[in-house]
Amino acid sequence: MFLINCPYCGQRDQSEFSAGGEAHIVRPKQPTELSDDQWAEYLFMRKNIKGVQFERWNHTHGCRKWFNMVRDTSNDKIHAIYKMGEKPPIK
Amino acid sequence: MSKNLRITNSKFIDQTSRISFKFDGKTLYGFKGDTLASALLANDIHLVGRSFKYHRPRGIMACGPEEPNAIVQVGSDASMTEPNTRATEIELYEGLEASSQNCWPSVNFDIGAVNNFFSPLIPAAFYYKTFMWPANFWKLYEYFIRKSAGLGKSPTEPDKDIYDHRYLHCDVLVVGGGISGIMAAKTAAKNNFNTLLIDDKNILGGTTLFQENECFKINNSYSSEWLKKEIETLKSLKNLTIKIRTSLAAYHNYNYLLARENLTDHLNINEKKDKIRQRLWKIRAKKVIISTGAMERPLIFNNNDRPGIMLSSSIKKYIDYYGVKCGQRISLFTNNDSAYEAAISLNNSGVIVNSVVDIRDKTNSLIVKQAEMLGIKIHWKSSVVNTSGYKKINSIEIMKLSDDGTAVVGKKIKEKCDCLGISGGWTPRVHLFTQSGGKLKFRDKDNVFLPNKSELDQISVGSCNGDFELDEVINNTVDSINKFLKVNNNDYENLEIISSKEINKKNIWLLPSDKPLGKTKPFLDFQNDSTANDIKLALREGFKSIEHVKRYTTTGMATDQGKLSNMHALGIIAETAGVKMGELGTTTFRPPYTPLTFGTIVGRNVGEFFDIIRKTPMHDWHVENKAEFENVGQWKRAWYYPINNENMHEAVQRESKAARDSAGILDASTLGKIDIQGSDASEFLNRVYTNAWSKLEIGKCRYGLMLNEDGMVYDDGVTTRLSENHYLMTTTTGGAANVLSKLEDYLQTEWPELDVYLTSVTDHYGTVSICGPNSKKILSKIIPDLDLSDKEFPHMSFKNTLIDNTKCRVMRISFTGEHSYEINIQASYAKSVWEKCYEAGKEFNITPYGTETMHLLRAEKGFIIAGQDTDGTMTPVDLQMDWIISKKKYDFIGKRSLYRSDTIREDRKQLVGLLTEDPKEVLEEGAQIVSETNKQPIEMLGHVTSSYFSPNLNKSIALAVIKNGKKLKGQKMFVPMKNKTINVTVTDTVFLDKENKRLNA
Amino acid sequence: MKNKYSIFSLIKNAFSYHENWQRAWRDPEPKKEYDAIIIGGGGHGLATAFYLAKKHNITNIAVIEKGWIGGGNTGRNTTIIRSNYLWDASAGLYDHALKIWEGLSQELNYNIMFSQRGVMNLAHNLQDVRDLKRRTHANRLNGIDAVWLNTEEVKEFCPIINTSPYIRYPVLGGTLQRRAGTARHDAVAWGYARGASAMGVDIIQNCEVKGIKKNGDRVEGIETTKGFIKTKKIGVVAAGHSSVIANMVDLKLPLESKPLQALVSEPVKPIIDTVVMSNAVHAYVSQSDKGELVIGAGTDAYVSYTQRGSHDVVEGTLKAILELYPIFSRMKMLRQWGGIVDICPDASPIISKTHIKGLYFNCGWGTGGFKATPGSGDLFAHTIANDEPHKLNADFNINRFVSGDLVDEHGAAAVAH
Amino acid sequence: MLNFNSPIIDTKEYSEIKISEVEPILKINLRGKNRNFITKIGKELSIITPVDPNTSSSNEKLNLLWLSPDEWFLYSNDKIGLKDFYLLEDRLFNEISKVKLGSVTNVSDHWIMIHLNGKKVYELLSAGCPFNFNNFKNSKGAVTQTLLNHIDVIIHNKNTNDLNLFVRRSFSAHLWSWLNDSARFI
Repeated sequence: MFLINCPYCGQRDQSEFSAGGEAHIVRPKQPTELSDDQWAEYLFMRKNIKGVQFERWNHTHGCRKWFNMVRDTSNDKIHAIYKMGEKPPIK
Repeated sequence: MSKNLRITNSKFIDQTSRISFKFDGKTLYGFKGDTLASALLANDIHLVGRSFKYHRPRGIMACGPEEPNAIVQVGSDASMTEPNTRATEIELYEGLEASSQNCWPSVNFDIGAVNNFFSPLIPAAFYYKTFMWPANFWKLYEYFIRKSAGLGKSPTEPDKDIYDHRYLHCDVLVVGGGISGIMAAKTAAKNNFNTLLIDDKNILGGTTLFQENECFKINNSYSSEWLKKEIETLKSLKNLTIKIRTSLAAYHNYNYLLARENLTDHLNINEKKDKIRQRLWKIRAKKVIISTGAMERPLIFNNNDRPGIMLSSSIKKYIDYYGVKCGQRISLFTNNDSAYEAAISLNNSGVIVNSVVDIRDKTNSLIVKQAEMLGIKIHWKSSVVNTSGYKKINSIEIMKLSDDGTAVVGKKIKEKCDCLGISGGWTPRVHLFTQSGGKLKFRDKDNVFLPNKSELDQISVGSCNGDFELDEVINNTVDSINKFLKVNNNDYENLEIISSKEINKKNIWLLPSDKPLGKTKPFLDFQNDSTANDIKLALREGFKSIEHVKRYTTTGMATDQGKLSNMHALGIIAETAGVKMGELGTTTFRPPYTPLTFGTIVGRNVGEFFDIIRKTPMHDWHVENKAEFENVGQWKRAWYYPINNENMHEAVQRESKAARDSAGILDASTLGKIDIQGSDASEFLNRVYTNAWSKLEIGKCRYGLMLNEDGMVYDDGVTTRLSENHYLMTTTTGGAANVLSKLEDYLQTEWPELDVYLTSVTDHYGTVSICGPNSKKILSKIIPDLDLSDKEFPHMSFKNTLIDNTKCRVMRISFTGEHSYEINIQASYAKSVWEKCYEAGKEFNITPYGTETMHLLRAEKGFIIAGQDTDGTMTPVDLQMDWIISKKKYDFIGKRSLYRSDTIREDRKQLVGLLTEDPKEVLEEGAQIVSETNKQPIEMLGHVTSSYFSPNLNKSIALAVIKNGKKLKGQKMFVPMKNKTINVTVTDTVFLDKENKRLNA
Repeated sequence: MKNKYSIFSLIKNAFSYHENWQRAWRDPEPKKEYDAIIIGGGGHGLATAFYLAKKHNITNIAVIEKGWIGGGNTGRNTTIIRSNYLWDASAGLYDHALKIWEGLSQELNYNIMFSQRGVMNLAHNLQDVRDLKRRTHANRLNGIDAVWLNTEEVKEFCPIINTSPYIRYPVLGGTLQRRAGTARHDAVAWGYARGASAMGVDIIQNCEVKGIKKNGDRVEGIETTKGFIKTKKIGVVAAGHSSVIANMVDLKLPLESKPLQALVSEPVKPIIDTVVMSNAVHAYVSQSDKGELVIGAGTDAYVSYTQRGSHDVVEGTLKAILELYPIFSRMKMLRQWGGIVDICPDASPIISKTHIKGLYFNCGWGTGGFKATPGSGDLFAHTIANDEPHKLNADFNINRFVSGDLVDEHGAAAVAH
Repeated sequence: MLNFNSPIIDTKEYSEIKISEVEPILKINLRGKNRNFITKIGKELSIITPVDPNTSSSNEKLNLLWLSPDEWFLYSNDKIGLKDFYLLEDRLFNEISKVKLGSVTNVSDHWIMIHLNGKKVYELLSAGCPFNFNNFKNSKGAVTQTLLNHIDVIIHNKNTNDLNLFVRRSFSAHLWSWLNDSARFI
């Protein structure tokens, strides 16, 4: 069980949160302009990185806010947490 | 018992309180403070079980969680019996019953022992190589294999005991209350850390607690005396919590640890009642100090598994702590100094010590000198090559070792004994450290794996960190703890420590024998019966990695998880394959450290608390009116209301008819309700639903369909425009939570520019739905001043009104096709409104109906239920609901997916109606539909999604999805059942009132 | 095979204290070039190599394994084998596998202990009943031996299940596939390895793939920790690590890798002699030949390659186990572990060519790959050998995520993806 | 008159724990993002809007709890007549929602309030709640939203050993039963 530092509520147990997959996949502003391939890329294709990955989490059972997390998927270490719309603090 | 094996001066056993217990049906006696193992040994019982594969007699070997042999069945009650319990960890209590496992008819005479005779035929993994002929006989072979496998017996009745959970947050957790743990806990607590110290025994102090040897002294007193004083000082520390009988089960990431506290297992039957048996502590510690000590290793030589062969440190504990002599003529066999501690203790207690067989060349450490001074005989540079005695050891054979240690030479000496203590050195308990993700390093000088790198805020101290000698333990613990906690504790400065130092070290993983290896049985894993030969066989067959060898030979996979066998397995592999131990690596230690009862893991989440039960405000009314309930997610919904022994079908037919003929009343409170406010509310709805919302008038309701981004139908419901920027959305019962969180997700992450706020009001409102031709009359009785005319209050509109001064919202919407109203009122008054409607409706024979009738009524009208008629593969077009997709809107969730090459196919599966040729025949939901019955392979075109006998149409109706269904209307199809084929015709989805006249009836 | 296994060979070898057994598979150094390379020495990869050699006569193959063969999900699963899938495509695929399982011990001359003790799937709510009946009907018409059981029949088939109507989610019935069952997972990897090796396949362990070399739009070979190896065909069967390999050639796959946990109890005498799965109450259990209860837990909802999951998942599973089998409360968890499963959005696998010539992927098996092992290997071998899918895996192409023609099997797995 | 029905209405006492349902009080959910919204609610309710996470502010009649950066929860200490309540609700709605400052939603019956007091209440909560109460228990007015026995709850620490717990109505009977079951073993 991770200990997650919600950017609003502070440190909480993982059970209060839910994961939302890879971050920074922006929903296309003009989906109708996209080819089937491009749309599939948005819908389904994921980097699924082993290592440092940027992802979305939601404090479901707390403030219900979404935020971003930088986590190493090879050891589950959380490197950084930042609010939606903010730039990642690390590359 | 005839023999008196109990000495009288033990400080830890209360010899004034005698306890009676039963083992294998025989009544025996022990004392308060005994474990089952110590009490059995005191009764001269060594033989307690049979081994897994060869059914060889096995005796008690250790005194703690690493015990491989003495695992017994506790209790005989069908609900309370417990298999595979280690006798070394069972505290004796009055009335304890235990029995041997894996033997029949008895542990003394076990038929299965014939396996030992066949043992040459059944080496490691033999089963992969045989039982393949004839092919269909495996079932039979397997039956016998299974029967002979397994150890204890599962209970056959539900457990009566109670378990629970507790969360605990602390600054410092110290695991293990031996000397280093006590020093660590004291230091932490004194320096204002909120500290928790846990130990799996019933008393703190570890092995130092009973160390009364001249070679180990602190400030001129026995180390045990010094430690007892330290333990005393713990009591005054405010920041310290101590939990005994609490063993750490698992160490997870982020310093999340699970510990099991045993609360009643040591109590007698009467005292156990109405108490929590075991509690699982879920600990979140800022810092963790592991001080779990070390385990003694056995030695691997021919026939090293006989009852009476025990770890030397255990023999020492039995005599020094429990006051029990494990034998009367004891021999010891060692490669290090620790066996001498046992020898001295035994000697001091008047037990005859035959000799110590030591594989090393002569050494003259303090403790060895002491033993020699006491006149204890030592066979230097020698090895035990064989043992005798079937049910208990009676002699050993000793030979000299060659200079290189690979062979034995010279004359064989036979020595009679009734117990053999063995010591192969020490293994630090690094299990928790590795469970936490820490990496190990290998120390060559004494062949141990030690904690190396960890990502977590934790440290290991004492012998689990490789410090085996008293002065090392104390000095290194002090230094490490000070550094780790960033404190400067000087309590332990200037201690005067005497500690015997081990000078000479030597290790031979597999001791040589005078016989060829194939003729010997040097056991590694005592419980799973794997020998050094098995390891060598695996290597010979190309199983190189430790994980392969482990799995091929099953070494280390028994209930002790290889606590005693893993190191030797690695050693023999390394030696045989010519690899360095450090490079070979270890297998992963997986949680739990010791087996953990399912009940403890589950805690109170059983029975009533297995899962949440959600109830509507009218729930009690439904119960009083004998409703049967359906589980819908976590909700209990009224399913149907049988009267006078009606079955479900009869009740549903009656309810359905009543709803259409006169009036029905339904509890619709479980639907999800989301309050939407904000200046962009209309735009928001445009983006989440497939249809357009901007032009919906205030006071009007509209049905909406929500898709996933993949274009498939996700949820549906009616949304009402309450005012300019204020809507009330309803969702399906099951979808409520997911829809809200999905909408919040879009608002927060994709469309933060929208000024929209969502608030769940699902539980705030109770919803009473009344339908049928008389619903209007009933409502007018309840809210007389509300104008219910079609002009003022048409279908798909809503009114704010009051019932007895309480605000409520009445929607005129319909899921049945009947004229109907939904009254939404704050939940506290909903039951009262329901009762009022029921009273008012009595003159119209108002009939409460449940979900089943609701499903039937909507099916008559061809309305879908998301999740029943859709399965995540249906688009709105597939549902023949093209009308609900706005052509004008540029985008909405899922729109793009509707135009992919597969989703625009015209011959996708589409929702249609089905009528059976025989109107009485009701199709089975889930039945498949075909167009030809004699084609092979048969092509399934679709399946029945909803099916009912309609009392209002007096015929069977069904909804189905069929490939290219839109174009198949009027066509004959077949539903092939197991014993018959049903003829059906494809129809429109609306069976009743196609013109929607009843809505305004 | 030089060293045929049988009771006679055991007796013969007993006389020489089992000192003359030969290696189960060779342990060669990699050659400079192979006709085909399989990345991933799990059950699926080894089976692929085996069938490439046996059925397609391509024997100059290497199986490249980062760790030790069968050490990934092959050795970490709960060994359930069944084919009662909903959609025709899936039923075809899994039943193809099941038919091979039925003769696999003999085909490999290695007892993989395929035990057809039946698999029962329970229904706990009305939608479960509809879904399972739908599956049962589809199975029957697809020639798969699934039958619907009512609650009493469920109880009769497995008496220790709590079928009381008063539990939170009562058992409303279930489906039973009698041909389904379990097999010994390690033996599957070892048996295929032994068989493949005997036909000339090189099994290279402790060799990590570091890169894939391309020339234009086709593959040329792989960079490994044991050097460069040339080849024109690469079959990737890396399960949880599929994306890691795909990322080497900038190929994005519709996969997420998540921890899936399982656990065993201490061994006890036979108490449950079938496999029972429950979707709604979220538990599945069987008993191994050794006597351990083998219990599958769920996946965590986040991507992780740690082979460790949250304790909550284990707790949730055991809670469900005790709801259905309250007699197991005093049984003890002996060991828990995790694997990394690669999950597709439609809960169906990919056995497919890619847009890169000579590069093939077999992945996305999620929580249910073990049961498909022989079929998956056979069909993947066909796809690699012919550069064309077999008709049984044609629907499991990567392109389905573009067209939208998914094979949605969410209902079929006892674990909610 | 319509009858008022609560799912619980009960008080139970255990050693150093007292659990009781408190009804019926006013509960309003307030959401808004900008400064004007924050000043407006402060003005309308004569209360300081708490902007620090996990805090609350109270006056004689009302408590305003921070739930998230754009969400607050208002509840009254005492029972309040429907008429007075409607007046307040309408006023807030008109002053905030109508003028597009944010949202005002009546959630009086969405939440059930359970009052817990006694020395062992935090121990009781720790039987099913992963939240760390070590600092929380001594901080007056602290607020947390978390899980208790897998159920979403809002906990308002009115004072040490004296707190109000809010649970959604449909879950309340179940949580009540769990609280009582657990309290037996504290």
